[in-house]
Amino acid sequence: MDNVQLAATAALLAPGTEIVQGRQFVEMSVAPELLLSTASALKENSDTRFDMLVCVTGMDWGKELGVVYHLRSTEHNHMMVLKTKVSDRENPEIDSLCSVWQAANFLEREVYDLVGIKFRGHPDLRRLFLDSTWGYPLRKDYKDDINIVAK
Amino acid sequence: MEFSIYDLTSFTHWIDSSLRASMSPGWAVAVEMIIIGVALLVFYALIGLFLVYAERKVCALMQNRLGPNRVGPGGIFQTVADLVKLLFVELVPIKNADKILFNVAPFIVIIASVMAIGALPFAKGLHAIDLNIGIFYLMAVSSMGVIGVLLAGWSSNNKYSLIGAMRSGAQIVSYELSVGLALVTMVVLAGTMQLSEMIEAQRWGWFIFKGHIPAVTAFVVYIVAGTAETNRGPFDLAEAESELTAGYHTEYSGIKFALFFLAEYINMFIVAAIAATVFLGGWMPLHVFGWDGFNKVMDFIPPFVWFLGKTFGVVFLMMWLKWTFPRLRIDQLLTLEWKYLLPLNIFNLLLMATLVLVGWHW
Amino acid sequence: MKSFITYIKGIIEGLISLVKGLSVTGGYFFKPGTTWTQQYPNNRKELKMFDMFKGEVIMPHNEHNEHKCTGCGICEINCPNGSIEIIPASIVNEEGKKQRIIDKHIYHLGMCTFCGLCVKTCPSQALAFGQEFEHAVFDRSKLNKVLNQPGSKLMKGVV
Amino acid sequence: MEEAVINVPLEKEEYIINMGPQHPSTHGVLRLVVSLRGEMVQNVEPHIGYVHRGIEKMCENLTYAQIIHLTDRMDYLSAHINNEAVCLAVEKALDIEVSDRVKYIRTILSELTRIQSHQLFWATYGMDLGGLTCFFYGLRDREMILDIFEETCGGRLIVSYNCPGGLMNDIHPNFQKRTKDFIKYFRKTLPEYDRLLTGNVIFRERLKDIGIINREDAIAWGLTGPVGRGSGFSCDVRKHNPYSAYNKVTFKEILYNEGDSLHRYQVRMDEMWESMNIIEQLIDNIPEGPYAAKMKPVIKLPEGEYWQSVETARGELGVYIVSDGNKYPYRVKFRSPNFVNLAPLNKLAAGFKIADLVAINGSLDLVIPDLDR
Repeated sequence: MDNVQLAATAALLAPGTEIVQGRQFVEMSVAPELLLSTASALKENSDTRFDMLVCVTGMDWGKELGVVYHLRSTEHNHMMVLKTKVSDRENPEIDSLCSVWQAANFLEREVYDLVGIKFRGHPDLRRLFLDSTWGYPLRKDYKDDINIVAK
Repeated sequence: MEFSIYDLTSFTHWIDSSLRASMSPGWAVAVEMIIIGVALLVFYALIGLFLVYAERKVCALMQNRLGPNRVGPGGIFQTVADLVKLLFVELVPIKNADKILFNVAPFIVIIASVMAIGALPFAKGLHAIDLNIGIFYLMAVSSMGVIGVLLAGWSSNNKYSLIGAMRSGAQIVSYELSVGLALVTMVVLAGTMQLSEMIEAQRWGWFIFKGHIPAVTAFVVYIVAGTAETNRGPFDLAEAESELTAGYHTEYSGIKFALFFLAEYINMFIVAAIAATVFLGGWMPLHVFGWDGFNKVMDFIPPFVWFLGKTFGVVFLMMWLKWTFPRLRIDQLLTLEWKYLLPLNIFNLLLMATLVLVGWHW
Repeated sequence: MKSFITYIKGIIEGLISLVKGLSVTGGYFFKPGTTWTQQYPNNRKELKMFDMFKGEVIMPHNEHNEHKCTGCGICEINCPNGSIEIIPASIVNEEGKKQRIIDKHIYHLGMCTFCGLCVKTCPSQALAFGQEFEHAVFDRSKLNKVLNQPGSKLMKGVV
Repeated sequence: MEEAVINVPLEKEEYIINMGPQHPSTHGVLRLVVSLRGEMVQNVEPHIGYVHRGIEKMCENLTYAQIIHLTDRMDYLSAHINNEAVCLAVEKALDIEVSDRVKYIRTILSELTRIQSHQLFWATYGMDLGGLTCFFYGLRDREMILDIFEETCGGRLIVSYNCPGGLMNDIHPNFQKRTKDFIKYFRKTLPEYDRLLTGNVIFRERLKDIGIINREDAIAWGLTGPVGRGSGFSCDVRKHNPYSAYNKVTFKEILYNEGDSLHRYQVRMDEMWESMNIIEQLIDNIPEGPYAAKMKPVIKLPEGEYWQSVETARGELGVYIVSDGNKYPYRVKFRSPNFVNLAPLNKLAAGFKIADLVAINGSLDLVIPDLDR
């Protein structure tokens, strides 16, 4: 299935989402409350069958925080990108996808650790690399005068 | 007596009689015991140092390395240097350790091995004590070391040590059985437990040749079980480096660690020496019935050299096994003993008894 | 009966596999001259690194004590760790024009990760990699090196 | 506010031991908090972050050419392949086609990297299981590949040989001869590895049916590389999304369906043969051409998002670059294979013994700096 067909199928699966084409992969922006249902729909549907979660990236878009999911279908060998954004920087919360893909467990913990997005329903949400008093270093407003020398 | 030139009996008798002539019998025995004790301790230390060096050289050559080569020619003083270093290393005190047992444990291990080495026949006449239950005594004493290992593991207040010690306990209790049965097989063949008589019985053919298949089987079983009893690879579960860091001696440092280390090598020596005595004729040279010239030449080599040569041959075999095989898991270790070695051993004992009864053993 | 045969077969195959393993280690033990050990401090004289080996960054000087560094600072910009520092100076050259040269080209070996970007991007090929690899010193400040030799000048013809 | 060390509460008769961060079998600074009952592992919790250097954050302050030398320091046993991943992503973003020469050299070096990584795996895995001699045989043969790297790239472990648009310099004239010599030698030596360890009855019994994960679980956990392929999950990026010169060579993707430690090990042993096949197909046909494309001194990626995955020795490395058009990337994310492969450790090891935990952990072949980044 090429990207155009994939975009059409995905649009049918998750109405009300914004789909961007013409990039490397089909990109789909989902509201945080629709994330879990969209993800499981993408996994269950036999045309898309995204059974592998390749990567979870925490993003800081300035005003908003976001998470980017790279999905792959091992059956059809295609990939797509799922994006979600929250505007609450103080206490951002997104549904955890651990129930859909087990791989999300560690990947979401990493995002929580470095970007500070909390995942609702995550079985074991603890800091992974840093200790609990540390800030969230991958946010753009993170300040560290000692270790980061800006050029 | 064809090898009277090397018979040390008259020499030891001469020391005995001259001592008795110059002092009261009680003092004479005391002086003799001190002489024997000192001689054994010196031998013990030298053998320990040499075996550590030998092991390092052997494994190095197997691994395409050179091994120790800096201290002295060919690195022969490397272990001496290591010993000196270990003497100066700080003895780290362990918090919440059982102080008394922690300090006693290495000595128990050492004492067990010294007691065993005392009863070994090194050459004709060079035999500290010739018990009429020599084999039985050796087996009893050499398994005492495990108490030290268990105490060390328990008193260190370290979970790795405890796991190591418990493994070691399970392992030695099981393998003691195989060692015992393998030796009993040979006792059946020899008809005696006294070491000197056993060696004398091997004058015209070592037991491993005389005993046909059962003796060879017993030898193989003995080597496997003996390796396991000394906690050496591939049965080194008690100190399994990659799992338990260093097992029961994780918390030991300095000379206390050195004692454990030394005891391990001496135990290997003892196991090999027993194997050499019981299966390969001890200090008895290789004789073939009827080949008088050949026997004369063999007799020309001193019995002490024969004994050490055979022992180091077996030691080399054990090193070879260690540096080739990966380690077993604890359940596999016990399976090997209870499901394979023990039935084999009992069957083997039966076979040997039949052979002896039928009279095929000469 | 069948299980007994497989049991025996398993034992024999296992023993054969063990003997195979012993033959490998034993083979090396009894075959002399298979050691691969390098006697490092003793073979210092014969030990030669490959030409490409990235030991440290050096600035080659010719026999007249001249180097090619113009002090443009591209290496300093390209260095990801800030291990190059250039202190420029200006002189008046023979034509009477002001010219930028280097006073000191400071190289912090302790911070260098040997990525090779300075050597690659230098427009006048003034920098190169040296093969020296014994960098251990007792004082960290000794790792800060000045690459241009004292009294050195810019090579003629280098712009 | 200290967070709990383990997630699952301890039951009666259970106790915790800390494996690591300094432990012989964790190959680095991985800390495993293991709940045990006797020798049986009840629960394993990996604690990581002891070599977290914040590479993703550092990348936000570096240009694309400078990022590459940081990727060496992630999975240092696949240093060249990591470099290649970033370069491929940048080249894809800039729409640059590198010459065939570059592609061939990159592929050969990638496969050499894979072989040396698997050699080190073999060496350390033998050591994990108590067979110490393997370590020296493995390192002895790995030395030859490191010499090839040193002669051509200048570095032995940390090669830094790629740059956006090509290579830092051309290959050394000796490169082809040395590589061919190595392959000739290694084809003779690899069966020795099998005689010493693979066929050994103790070794096979130690690993058989230990740490089983089936294909569905492997996909759900996202396991890639030899770990995934040992479970029958066809996940070779070289096969499915070929990059560099992988579409010009024929090779077999090694797949086993058992999914236990023994077959994860077996995949790596077979992959060494396949890597040698790949190198042999390419080494004599390296075409002439420039070793690097002309690049602007300051590389600016057009605004957008770029993903590139490559197959390192441990699995799929994904590079995700978000650019806002500046010379520095807005965000760089590395999907490191080790990090994902570590996650199911509890699932794999629970119910086995401590010795099996070491065997399972070894069969995942983790490189901790890659996991921590």
